Order: sequence, then C-alpha cells, then structure tokens
Amino acid sequence: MDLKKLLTPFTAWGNITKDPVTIKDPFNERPGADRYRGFHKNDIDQCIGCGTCEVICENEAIDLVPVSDSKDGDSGLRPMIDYGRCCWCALCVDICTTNSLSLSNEYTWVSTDPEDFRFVPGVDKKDWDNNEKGWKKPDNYEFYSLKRVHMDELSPEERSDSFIEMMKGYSKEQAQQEADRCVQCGICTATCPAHMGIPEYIKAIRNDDLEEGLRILYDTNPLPEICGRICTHKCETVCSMGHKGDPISIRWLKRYIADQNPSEKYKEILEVENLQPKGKKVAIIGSGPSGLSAAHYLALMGYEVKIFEKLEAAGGMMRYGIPEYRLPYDQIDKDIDYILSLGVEIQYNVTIGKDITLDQLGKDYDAVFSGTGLHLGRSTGIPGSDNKHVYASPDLLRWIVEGKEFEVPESVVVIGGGNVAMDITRSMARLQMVKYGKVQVIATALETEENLPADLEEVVEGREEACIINAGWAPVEIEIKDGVPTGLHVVKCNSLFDSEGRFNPQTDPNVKEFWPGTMIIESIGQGMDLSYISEEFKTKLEFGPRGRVQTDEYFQTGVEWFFMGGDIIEGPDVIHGIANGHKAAVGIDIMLNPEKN
Amino acid sequence: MQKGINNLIEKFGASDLEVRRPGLSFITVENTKAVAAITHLKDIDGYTILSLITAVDWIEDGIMQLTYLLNNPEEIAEIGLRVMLERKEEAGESMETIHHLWPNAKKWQQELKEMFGIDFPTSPGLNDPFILEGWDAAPPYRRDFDTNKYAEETFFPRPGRETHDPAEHMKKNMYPNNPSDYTNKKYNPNR
Amino acid sequence: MDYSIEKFLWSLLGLFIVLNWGFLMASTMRRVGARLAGRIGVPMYQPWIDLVKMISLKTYLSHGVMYYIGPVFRLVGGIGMFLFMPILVGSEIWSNYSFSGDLILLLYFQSFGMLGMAMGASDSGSPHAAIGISRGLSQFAAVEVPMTLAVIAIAIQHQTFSFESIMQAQQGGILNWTIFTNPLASIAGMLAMLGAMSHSPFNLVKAPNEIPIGPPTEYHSSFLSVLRTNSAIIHVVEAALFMNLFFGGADTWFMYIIKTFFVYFISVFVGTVFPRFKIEDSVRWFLKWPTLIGIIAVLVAAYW
Amino acid sequence: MEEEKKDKFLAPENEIRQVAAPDGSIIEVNPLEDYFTQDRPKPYKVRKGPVEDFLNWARAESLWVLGFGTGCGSIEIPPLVTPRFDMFRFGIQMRATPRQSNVFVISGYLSVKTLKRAIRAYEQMPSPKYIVGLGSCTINGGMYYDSYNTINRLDHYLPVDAYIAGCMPRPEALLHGFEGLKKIIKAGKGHKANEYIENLDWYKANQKKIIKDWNMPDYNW
Amino acid sequence: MAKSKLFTMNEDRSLYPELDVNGKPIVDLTSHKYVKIWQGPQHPGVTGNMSLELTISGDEIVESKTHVGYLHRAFEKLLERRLFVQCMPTSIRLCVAEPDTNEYVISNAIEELGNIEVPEMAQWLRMLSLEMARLQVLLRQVPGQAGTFALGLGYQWGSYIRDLILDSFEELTGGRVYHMYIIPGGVRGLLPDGFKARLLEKLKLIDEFIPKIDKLIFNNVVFESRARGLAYIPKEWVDEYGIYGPASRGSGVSRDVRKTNPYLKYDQLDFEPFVTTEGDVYARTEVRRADLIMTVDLIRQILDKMPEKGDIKAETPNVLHWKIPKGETYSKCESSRGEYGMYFVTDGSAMPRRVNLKGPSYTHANALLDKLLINANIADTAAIMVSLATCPPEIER
Repeated sequence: MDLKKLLTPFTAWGNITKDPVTIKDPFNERPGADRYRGFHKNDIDQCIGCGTCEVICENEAIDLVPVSDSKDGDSGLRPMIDYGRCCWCALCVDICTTNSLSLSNEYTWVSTDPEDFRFVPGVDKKDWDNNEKGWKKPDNYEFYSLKRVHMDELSPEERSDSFIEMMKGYSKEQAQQEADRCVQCGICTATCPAHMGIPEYIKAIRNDDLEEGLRILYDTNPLPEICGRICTHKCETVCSMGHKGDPISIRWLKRYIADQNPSEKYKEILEVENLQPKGKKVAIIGSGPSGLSAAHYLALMGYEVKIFEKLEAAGGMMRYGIPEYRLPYDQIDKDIDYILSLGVEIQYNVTIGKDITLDQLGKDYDAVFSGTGLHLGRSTGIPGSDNKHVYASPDLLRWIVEGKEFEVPESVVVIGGGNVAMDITRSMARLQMVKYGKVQVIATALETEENLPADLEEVVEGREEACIINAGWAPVEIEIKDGVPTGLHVVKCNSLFDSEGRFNPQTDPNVKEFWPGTMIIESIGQGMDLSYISEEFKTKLEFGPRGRVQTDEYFQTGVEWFFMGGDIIEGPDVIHGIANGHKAAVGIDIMLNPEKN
Repeated sequence: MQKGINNLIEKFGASDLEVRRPGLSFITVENTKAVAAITHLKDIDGYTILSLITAVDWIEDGIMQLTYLLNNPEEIAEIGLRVMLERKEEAGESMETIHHLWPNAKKWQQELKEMFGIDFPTSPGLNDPFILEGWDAAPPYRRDFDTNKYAEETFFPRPGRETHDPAEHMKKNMYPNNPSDYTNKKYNPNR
Repeated sequence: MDYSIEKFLWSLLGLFIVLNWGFLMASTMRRVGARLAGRIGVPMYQPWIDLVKMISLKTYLSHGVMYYIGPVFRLVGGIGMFLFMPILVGSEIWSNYSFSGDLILLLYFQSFGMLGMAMGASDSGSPHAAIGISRGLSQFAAVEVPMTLAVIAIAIQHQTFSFESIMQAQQGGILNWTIFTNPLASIAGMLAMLGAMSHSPFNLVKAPNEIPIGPPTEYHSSFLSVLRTNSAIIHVVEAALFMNLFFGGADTWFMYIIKTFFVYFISVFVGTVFPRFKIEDSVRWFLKWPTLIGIIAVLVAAYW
Repeated sequence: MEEEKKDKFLAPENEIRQVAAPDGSIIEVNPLEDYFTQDRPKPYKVRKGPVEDFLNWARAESLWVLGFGTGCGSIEIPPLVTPRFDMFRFGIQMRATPRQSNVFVISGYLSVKTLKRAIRAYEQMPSPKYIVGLGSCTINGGMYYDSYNTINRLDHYLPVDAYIAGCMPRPEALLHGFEGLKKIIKAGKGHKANEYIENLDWYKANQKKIIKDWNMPDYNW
Repeated sequence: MAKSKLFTMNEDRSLYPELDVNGKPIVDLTSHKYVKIWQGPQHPGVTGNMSLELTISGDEIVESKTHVGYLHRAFEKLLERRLFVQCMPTSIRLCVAEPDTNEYVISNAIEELGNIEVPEMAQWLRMLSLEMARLQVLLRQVPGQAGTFALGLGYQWGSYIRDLILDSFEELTGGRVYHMYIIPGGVRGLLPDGFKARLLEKLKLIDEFIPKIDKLIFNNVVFESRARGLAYIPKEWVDEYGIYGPASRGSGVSRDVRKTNPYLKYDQLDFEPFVTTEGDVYARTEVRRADLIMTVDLIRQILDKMPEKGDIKAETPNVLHWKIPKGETYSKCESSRGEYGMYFVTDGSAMPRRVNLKGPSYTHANALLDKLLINANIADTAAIMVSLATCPPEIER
C-alpha cells in the first residue's frame, strides 16, 4: 500500500474552507442568456400570418388561428404555439418572413393542466412579452435568398432608340432560382384581382413542370403572356418576402411559364380538345383584357362567342395603350390567337351604337358583355391645355401603334406620374432618339418621389433612357407662344391629401419652375366613353360615383342580359379586366343555366 | 484504397463505383459474392473494422439495399459495400450472415431483422427482441410503414388543435366566390 | 440492577436525546459533505421532516411476517445497544441498564440488528436486498474479528468486561484514555469502527450504484421510518461505544455530544475521500491489517 | 385470438408451469396470478384538518425523487444534485428505489417499452405519490409526436400532477416545477394517486392498448 | 495487479457454466447456484435508460446480456419525413450528453451531398462548439469514473465547472443542453461580446480542477486498486469489436478522427491524442483526463487562431424546398466517446431517404460489454459501463 496515495486524497478536505458555489436564489439570480431560446414573442402588428413558421416547424407545434380580419397582405391569422410540441429550436424565428417572431429569455412555465400550454404569442398577454433579451435571428443568416434574381435586359444604349422588348426574360436557372425563394404562403393570391394560384405555379416552376404551370395560369388568367409582362403585380407588393428583402418576381415567373410553352402545344397542354357546345350565343363588346377573358371562359363552357372590336386588331388597351418595348405584339397575338382557336369569333371595325345597336345585340344574342375600357384622355384643365399641341396620352400611344404619322418635337413635357405617363414618356424618348439622336422629355408628377404611382422600375429605366422625371410638382399653366406651347409652369407640391385622406394638393407658389417643351402630353388618367349606349338604354342602368355603371357581384347590370366589366367598372389595369371578364363569364353562365345552380 | 477497389472489381465483379471523397467510396457487389468480398477485404486488403451494416429501402425500385461500411485504419480508407436484394412485399429478404467475421455483426443483423425484416439465417440470437417489445405491426423501418399514421391511431394526440391555411382562410374571408372554382370544377370535366 | 419506573423514564429521556442528536448529526454530516462539494446541503431539520413524511405515507404491501419484524429487530438492536451501555460516566441517572458484563452483551447486540435485518430483507424478495444482506453479513463477520480482538485487549488491560469500569479507568486526564494507554487496540478498534459505521470505503452493503440501497430496498413508509430512527440511534450509540472504549467516555451531555460527533466524524472524514471497496477486498482488508494489529494488541495486553 | 396474442409475448418465466413441491407433489403454478396480487387497490382516505395539513407540509418539504431517467430530460437531474443548483436544500432528494420515492419525474418522452417499466415503478411507490411531467413530450408528444414508439399524452397512462414546459427545461425550471408541486401538495390537492386508482380501468385500458405484451399483473403493489 | 491474469480469467470459464454450441452458457437457475438479476432500466448504476440481464453467482457475474430499446424514438424513421433543415432539431436529440456531434455530422452530410461550401468563420465556430461539448462531457466523465466507485466528490466539482461551460453555450447558442448551433451551411451566430474572455476565465478553473482530481482520484489508493486491471481490453480486440476513442487509446491503438481524417480546421491545430497500453478502466480514465487537458488546450488554440469576423452561413437554397440529388455518404467526427458517424442517403427529394447513425456505444455496449462483464464483480458493472461511455440513445436511436 502506497502511503502517499493513502494520504493525498485527504487534501480534498481543504475545500471545507471554501464557500458553497450554489446559486442562492435560483429563481431570479440567473436569467436566460441574451440569446436564450425561451418562450415565444410575436409582434402582431408586424406579423402578416404567412404561416411559414408553421411549415418549418418539424414538430407541428404551430397552428394558425384567426385573430383579426383578413386584409391585403395580412391573412388575419397568427401563430398559436403548442408547448406540448415545441422544442425551442427557433427555426420559426429564423425563417419568419417579417422578423416579427422572436424568443424571449423567459423559460419557466409550470402548470397542472396540460391544456394550458397553448397560446398565441402577442395576442395572449404573457409576462415575457416585453422582455428585450432572447433569441433573435442573427445577421447575415438567412434560410432563403433575400435578393431577387436579376433579369437580363437591354442596356439603356441598346434600347433607347428601339421598340424591341427590353426585358429578356428568365432563363431556366434564373427562374428556378427565383422560384426557390418563394415560401409559398399564398398571401399574394388574395390580393391578386384574379386570385391566381401564384404559389402553385411557382411550385410548378421549381418542379420544372411548366405544363402544369400553364394549366394553373389558365385557371384564372387566359392572357399570361400579356400579364407576365405588364401586370401591375399587386401581388408583389404584399409578397411576404418583401418585408425583409425583395419580393418574388411573380410577374416574371408567370411570363417564364408562358414563354416556355410553345403556342402550338397550348391546346394539348390545356386539354381543351373536347368542348361541349351549349348552343347559346354570347356577344362581347371590345377585345380588351376583360372581353378576351370573358370570351375564353365562355368558350370553355361551350358558348358560342363573338367579339365586336372597333379597331383593326384585337387587344384593346393592351395593344394600343402599351408600347411595344414593354409588350411585343407577337406576344399579344399568341394569347389572343389561342383564345380565338377555341372557336371564338371576332369582328373588327365594328362600332357598337353606330354599326349595330346594343338593343339589337341583345336580341341576337343570349347575353352581352361589354368591356370597352377607358380610351378618353383626361385633361388637367389648366390654362393652355385646350391648345391643339396639347395631347392626351391614349391618342398618342394609339397613333404610335397604328403607325400614324405625327410630328415628333425636340422637347416634350409629360404631365403625370403614372405608368401610362411613363409609357408615353419613354415612347417619346425613343422616337426622339430615332429622329434627333438625343432625348429631351420631362415628366412631371404631383406625387413625391417615394409615392410615385408608376412602378419603380419604370421610373428607374426611364431615367436610364435619359428621360427626366420630376416628382412633386403641380402644373400651373402651359405657356403658349404663337399657338404652340413653349413649356409648362409648375409649382412645388408639398402634399396631396389632407388629414382626412381626401385629395387636396397643397402647393407652394413660391417655388416655381418652368419646363420647356413644344409638345405637352397630359397623362393624368383616362375616362370612359359610353356613347355606344343609347340614352334610353342608360335609363335602365344604374350609375354610381364617377359615372361608373353599377353592377352586381357577377358584373350583371340592371339589364339582365347585359354585363359590363373591365376598366369601366374596376381598374384601370389588365388584371382587373381579366378577373372581371372571368367572373362575368361565370355570371352569364349562372344566368343562362339557372337550373344548374 | 485503390487496391481494395480493384480487387473488388476484378475478383468479385463489383460495379457502380462512386467515389464520394478521397477515402470514401461506395460500390455494388452481387449478393452471392458479398460475403466472399467482405472476407477478402477484411483478411487481405486490411479493412479490419466493420463500421456499420444498414439497409436502405428503395421501395419504388423493388430493391432492398444493404450497406456494409468497412474501414481500413492503415490506409485511412472506407468502402461502403452495397448489396442489392430483391425487395419482398411482406418483408423476409434473405442475406448471408457475417457474424463469424465480427462478433458485433450479429447485433446489426438482429436489428435489421427487427426493423427491416431482413433475414440472416444462422446468425445467433437473430429473432431475440432487440429494441422493440411486443411489436406486432410490420417492420417499422420499411418505407411502407407509416409512422405518423400509426402514432395518430395509437397514441391519442391531444385534441382541440385546428390550423388554417393562410391562402384558404383569406379566400374564405375575402373572396368566397372565386370564379376559378366555378370554371374548374363544374364545367371542365377534364380537370 | 434498578428496575424502577423512574430509571426507565430516565433511560427513555436519554434515548430521546440520543435520537434527536442522531438526526441532527446526520444532517450536519450531510451538510459538511455538501460543503466539501461546494453545495449548501440539506436543511438541518430535514431528517425530522423525512421522518414525519415517511410515517404519513400509506402502505398496502405485505411480504410476510419477517418483513414486518425485520425493522423491529433492527430497532431493538439499536435500542438494546443504547440501553445496556452507560451514557455518562459516573452518573447513576444516566447509567442506563449497564451491568458488569455489558461489553459482551453489546458485542452481541451489534449483530442482533443485522441478523434481524437479514431475515426481514430476505423475506422482502428483492434480490438486491439479498445480495446486500449477504455482503453485510460477510463484512460484519470480518469487522467483528478486529473489533472483538480490540475489546479483548482492552478487557485484559482493564481486567473487566464492564463499561463503567473501563470508562472509570480512563478518567483523570487525557493521557488515561485507552487511545494512549493501549494504542494498538485502539487502532484495531477504530479501523473496525470504519466498517461498523458503514461509511465509504466499507459501505458496499448499501451501495446504491449496483444494488439500490441494499437490504432496505423494499422498505418504505413507516418501516423505513423505523429503520431511519434506528440508524440515527445506532450512529450515536456506535460512536458512543468507541468513545467509551477509547476516548474516555463522557461525563457530561456536552462532552457526550462533542465526542460522539468527533468519533463519528472520523468515519465521515475517511469516507468522503475514498471510493468503496469491493466486498472481498474489504473482508480481506479487515482480516489483514486490523486483525493483525488486534492480535498484537491482545498479545501485548496479555503478556506485557 | 386475444389469448393467442397474449401468449405470444409471455416471457418464459411467466408461463404457467408445473413445479415440484417440497413434499414431492407436483403443483401447477401460474406466476402472474400466484406470485403477484391481482387484488384491486383501494384509494386511501383523504382526511382534512390541521394534522393533515401538517402531514401535507411534511410531504411537500420532503420530496424523494425516484432516480429513473426515462428520457433525455434526465440529463438535467445531475446538475440539480451538484453544487450549482443543489436541490437538497429544498428538501428534494434522489432515491434509488421506487419503494422509497414519492415523486416520479417523467423526464421527457416515454417509449412504450419504458412506459411499461414506468407504470410498474409508479405503482410500487407508496401513496401519496406525485408525477412531474418534464418537457413538451409529456404534454402532447413533443418532438416525437409522429414516432411509432413514444407516447403522446402522459396523462392517458399515468396521473400527472404538474407539467414543466421546455425541451429541455433548464434546471431552474425544474426547481420551479418542484416548487409548484410543493404548493399543490400543501394545498391538499396532491391526491392524483387516488384518481389513478379510482379510474384504474380507464388507465389500464389505455395502457394495455399500446403495451402489447402485458406480461405483468394488473397492479404492482 | 497483473492484468494478464485478468485477461485469462475472462477466457477461462472452467469454474463457471459450460457454453453450448451457440456460445450460450448452460445455467440452471433451479440449482440455487445462480441468481438472475436485472440492472436497469430503473437503476442508479446503469448509464442512462438501459438494462443488463445478469446471471450472478455470489457477487460474480456469470453471464450478461444488454437490453436496449427503452429510448427508441425511431429517429431514423422520423428523419425520413423531415425536411433537411428540420432534421437538425430532431437529430441533435440523438445523444443528449453531447448533441453537438450530431449537429455536425448531419450538417456535414447534407452539405457534402448538397455541395455547400461552409465559410471559414463558421468552420472555426463549429470547431469551438464541438470542443466545448467535448469539454463538458469530459468534465463529468473523468470524475464520474470515480463516482461509480462511490467517490462522488470529484463529480460534484466537475459538474460545477460543466455548468459554467453550459452557461457559455447558452451565451453562444441560446441553448443549455440542446444547442442547435450548427446548421446546414454554417452556424447560427458569431461569438457574443466578451465571450472569449469569459470562456478563458472558465478554462482557468479547469487548470485548477485537474490537480485537485489528480490528488483525489488518480492518487487514491482505493480507486487505483479497484480500477487497475479492471475490464482489460487487449489490443487485438480493438478492431474485432469495433472499439473507438478513449477506449481504444487506452489499449494502445491511437484512433482519432481529428487526426486520421482531419475535418473542419483541425489540421491547423497542434495536438496529439494521449495513448497508453494498459487497457483497463484506470487507463481509460487516464486517457480521458489527458483528453480533458488537451481539449482545454484546443479551445485556447481555437480562440487564438480564429478570425474575428466572417460569414457565418453559406447561401443555401430555400430550406423549405431544398432538394438534394441522389447520393450517399458517411459523415463522421470524433466525439468524446470515439468515432461518431452518420450514413446519409438522399434520393433527390426534399427529405433524406435513410439516415443511420453509428455511435461507438453501439459496439461498446453490445458485444463488448457483455464480454467484459463476464467474471466481473457486480460492484464493477457501473464502472465498466462508464469507462466504455455507453450511451443508450445512440444504440437504439
């Protein structure tokens, strides 16, 4: 026996002099660390109820329960967490699209009732709601890419003098990469006027099943090529990914699906070979988006559809209101040709009210849908706006499409900050570039830079093309010299709406500017032309504010067989028109087949 | 490493070589030659450690893959030997035992028998219960056994939970009459 | 011997004091051990709460008659040891029922409880209890040898088997204590005490690492409270036994408490820093060094 | 069919067999009936009054926890008996045998195989006894809600007095849980053991539904 | 004590029941010579929730059989219905004592098959968390070995320091036991402010702790007499039984994945695993003690060499629909118990096809433990199990 080894262990008794290291008050002394993953907190104002947390939770611990009304960009649902499932991994926090969810550093919850352990963070008040510490998503750490995949486009130099389509479209890799960013929450679907199955078709892109994608598109939207280019993409404004990063390029992804499917295979893909004719006829006035959409769905239901178009080509505003560099004509034709291939007839150069009366149409057909759109340019009414060199943008745009000759001046001023204003601005810039090799177009908008109604990329691209876009100026007077405008006087506009939200621009007359230009284009909105409806007929219709005809949910007017939709009812934009046309088609079917419903 | 693989290919007709990284390769051997190949690897090529035996159920292809992972501590190399068995509907695939090569192999084989239903005739204690107790359903690791379904049927999940899909919920609240429901379901029999 | 009620009551009072001192000592020792580890440890009053709680628990278990009697035997062993050993030296009131041969009786009583426990535990049917008991008995047998040798050596030295006489002989100064007058026997006795106290390294009987708790595995509620009571008594009494034999006994309750504490502390002092022996090692150990010293002590006492 | 199934899982030592008695006669032994009691347990009487309050106080201040780590939660038990958290000072101690424990900490998930042992250990504990469910798994299956081998709701098989949320609960949360349990006991509400006995049929039916080889007596005294 | 004698004792069964052809002992329980007892699952002496079926004669074990499955949660099945990122919280619960190795092996497998390059900073942080995890295990295990012989003092001291290390984990990762720090593509956060200094301060406690346990445990005559010669593993068994980590290094075979297959940035660290040839419980404890010192040193090196800043996570596909092409791999690392590996098969879907975890306990606790326990004293079972570091959840998963 080793004596040393017998005695050394006794040195442990030296510890008797040391005080205990025990935590004296274990309930308060040691709060969770700054990053501790304790109980959940949720900033419910920030949360949009996208449900991504529910999807990522591997324990199925999260349920979405309704706590408020649904509205655009907010489902009204909030996560309810079951602490009988949760494992506090905080994946839900890391993936949260709005950064609203976080964990506190509180960690004690004792209860006798197992049913207690469910709560909606943020809604059910808890002690730890105001706890600053706890797990938050670290910086430089994402579960998905926040950056939108860049779409190739023509450079400003290449595009500034041509009407060739500037956005080149996504390649397969780019589209899949962009589609990969989607968290498939479906918040966008409610906001889309046509309620397109956006997450579904994005999923189809991820799975590289573009035929399925096309089928999903045609469920709700018979003009995907067009919408894929010029849609106002309200969906992207509510996209849950837009809270932390760039929203998904939903519009470009739609375009990708439509572009990749050859038109000759459409019928096969969409399985529309055997349509059952119903033997009833529907007339459609106007071949704009709403008319085409109504025609498509009616044709699918087996109706005999005939479209009456005033102009020489179909497409309405899509063809005549949108410059070619944004929406090439062959793409319009692709969508329209497919619809016509379903058996839809179209008659051009027919003006209702002139060539054929509406009442006659009502007699000849079982139902009539009118989607005549907004073709009249509105005027600002400022001094000098009645000059003949002051144009309305719809007319100019139509002339450009029709190839009508008109004089392209060296300097142009555009009044308006919306997308149409940008279209005409950039079209004029191109024409100037062709003619003079330089650009001098000034667009002036009432709204401030941040609130410009036009899409941001339109503004950015316009500026790249050397257009000058001045935001926050109110037009005062068009200076006329020798019957020709020389420019526009503007004053600074400080605010647009008063405290009650009414349109009431406040200007500062002391800050003045003068934009020179020999052509002034007014592009502050369009008006409708209901001249084709006879006064007698009008008495049967009900008119609401701003001269719009009142319709029911299915766009049926006071006259049973007469349906109206599109820009004249809602809008103005393509996607509303499509949605209206679709719904009107359903309404027509309900009206014509009451026994089925 | 290369020597062992060459031997496998030349002597035992191994195929489908997949080099995952330097020092780790996977290769397929016919099941009749597998035990001979493993013995060769152990006794001659220096793969003296059996890292694991496991199975992968390729139910779509009708294949039950057995993987023997062998380690050569001298050359610092690992070979994953894949043996493809024909998958049977009701379990009961059969493979030769290797418990004589490593004493631990019998435990793996016992586990495979229990969890996958793969039979290793003559392996000692093969039918003794290992992990499960009183199990009377299908071998649970086979792909056709649905653990979630089994759990829900057996273990009384706590009731009272209801979730809402955001898109569906918004549709219900904001646009209950979606025209596409109408056009899809009622009028297009092809959908 | 005096069999009056008065005597009985005094003994009962002594038992009560010893019992509470036992509890207090147990929690104190646990606190000392805890402090060594850096902990605070159980509250001082924990043993009493435990006792009340154990009594308050319901029982509906039966393992047979011996199972019931086991703890009683054990308690009888403990109380018997207490009763037949004088508490304070030279005090008539606190002399308990000591008589001239009480040392012999005490050695017997030491094993009495153990045997009772053995019967009760083996009736409980738990194999762990049976293993624990077989270990306990073999270790006890081994401990008895040096213990008895030490007692014999002291008996020879003082020519008596009476506690009172041995204690009296040690009075009058610290150097009269057996530990100084007969160091060899004391060493053998103290080493045996380590075994008797059932502290590490000789606590394989109760080794919770392999046989949960050992003999009392099946005992619970009031049975366990009886065992707990007994262990409180027996720790003090065992300590008192060695105090009486080697450390001169106690002439006041204060000295009694101080000395028993220190004697008991010796076993804790050793036990805290050593792992436990396997049973064969401990038997071998007791039959080796302590026994050898004991034999020498006897020889020295007899022939010197 | 039912009989057949039962036999399939009967362990050899529990099979009915013939043994020779000391006098040489051959007798048949059915271990499950002869070696264990099949009597139904009876609930104990819950009294009221100051004495009972005092006893409840003692029960609360002396919690003896059974050292049975049923799941991963048991990793946080050692910190409780070591210097940092030291639960001894709150009168909580570990015991190695169910007979001497009155608190059973179900530390997390219970596999079916462990549940069988846990039931056995629980039934061997003297009443009044308490169960503390640790972590999500005991409440609603937690992490393993979809596993074929772990139970989802502990309260279907054993009566639970207090649940502690967490996965893993921190040691402090455990101490909180014990504090909560103490409050329950002191308030005289810690009689779930009686609830178990009163609803024994329901509990047993639930238990037998998932424990396929029920080769143990219905109640382990 | 002569170990060769003990070695032969294991082989010599002449005193004990004969074996039949299958290697099963012929034990007649009615002979009253043998008793069958179960250790576990409710038993303080087994490591975790497992049980040993022991046939004993006196205090000597004649036959032993390991029973597992009490902790079977069917991880491998559950992972087949989890997305890749969802595998993380589930898989770390495979082994509660040292979850970080699980985090690493599964992340590494996913990254390898999904072709993700982990940023350098994340690799250093991963290494730090792995070493801290090893540290906290060893702080329990080294003194815990003495605890199995009922010397709990060192364990109490070690546990205290372990709690402090867990505090550091909480600061770094937000979790005390389950850290969820390593994630496919990187890690979940940089070091918090002042973390380095605080951790280094705690490491100093370990410097003081080691001499203390040296005196208490390694210079303890009773510990030595019990641990020396106990459960001797000859060198030849290492390959045959699949023995890894400290258990193999205690028998003179140096196996350390950090050296043989350097992963992360281990090739930039300076360390040499301790090897001894004794092969008994004492040797394995010594190896673990040396590992403890080495781990402290490694953490210091990592903190020293680690860059200050950097990316913590590589860009991965959106985790909600991350699909990995068909492939298989075996990803491994060195845990405190030895080589810890995961066989990972993907089939092109968003979920793994098959995951098989191989921890050293699988081989340690099954055939090896059964063999080592024969002729051992039942008082030594706990010590033998702890010396092999058997961890039941990684056996049955």
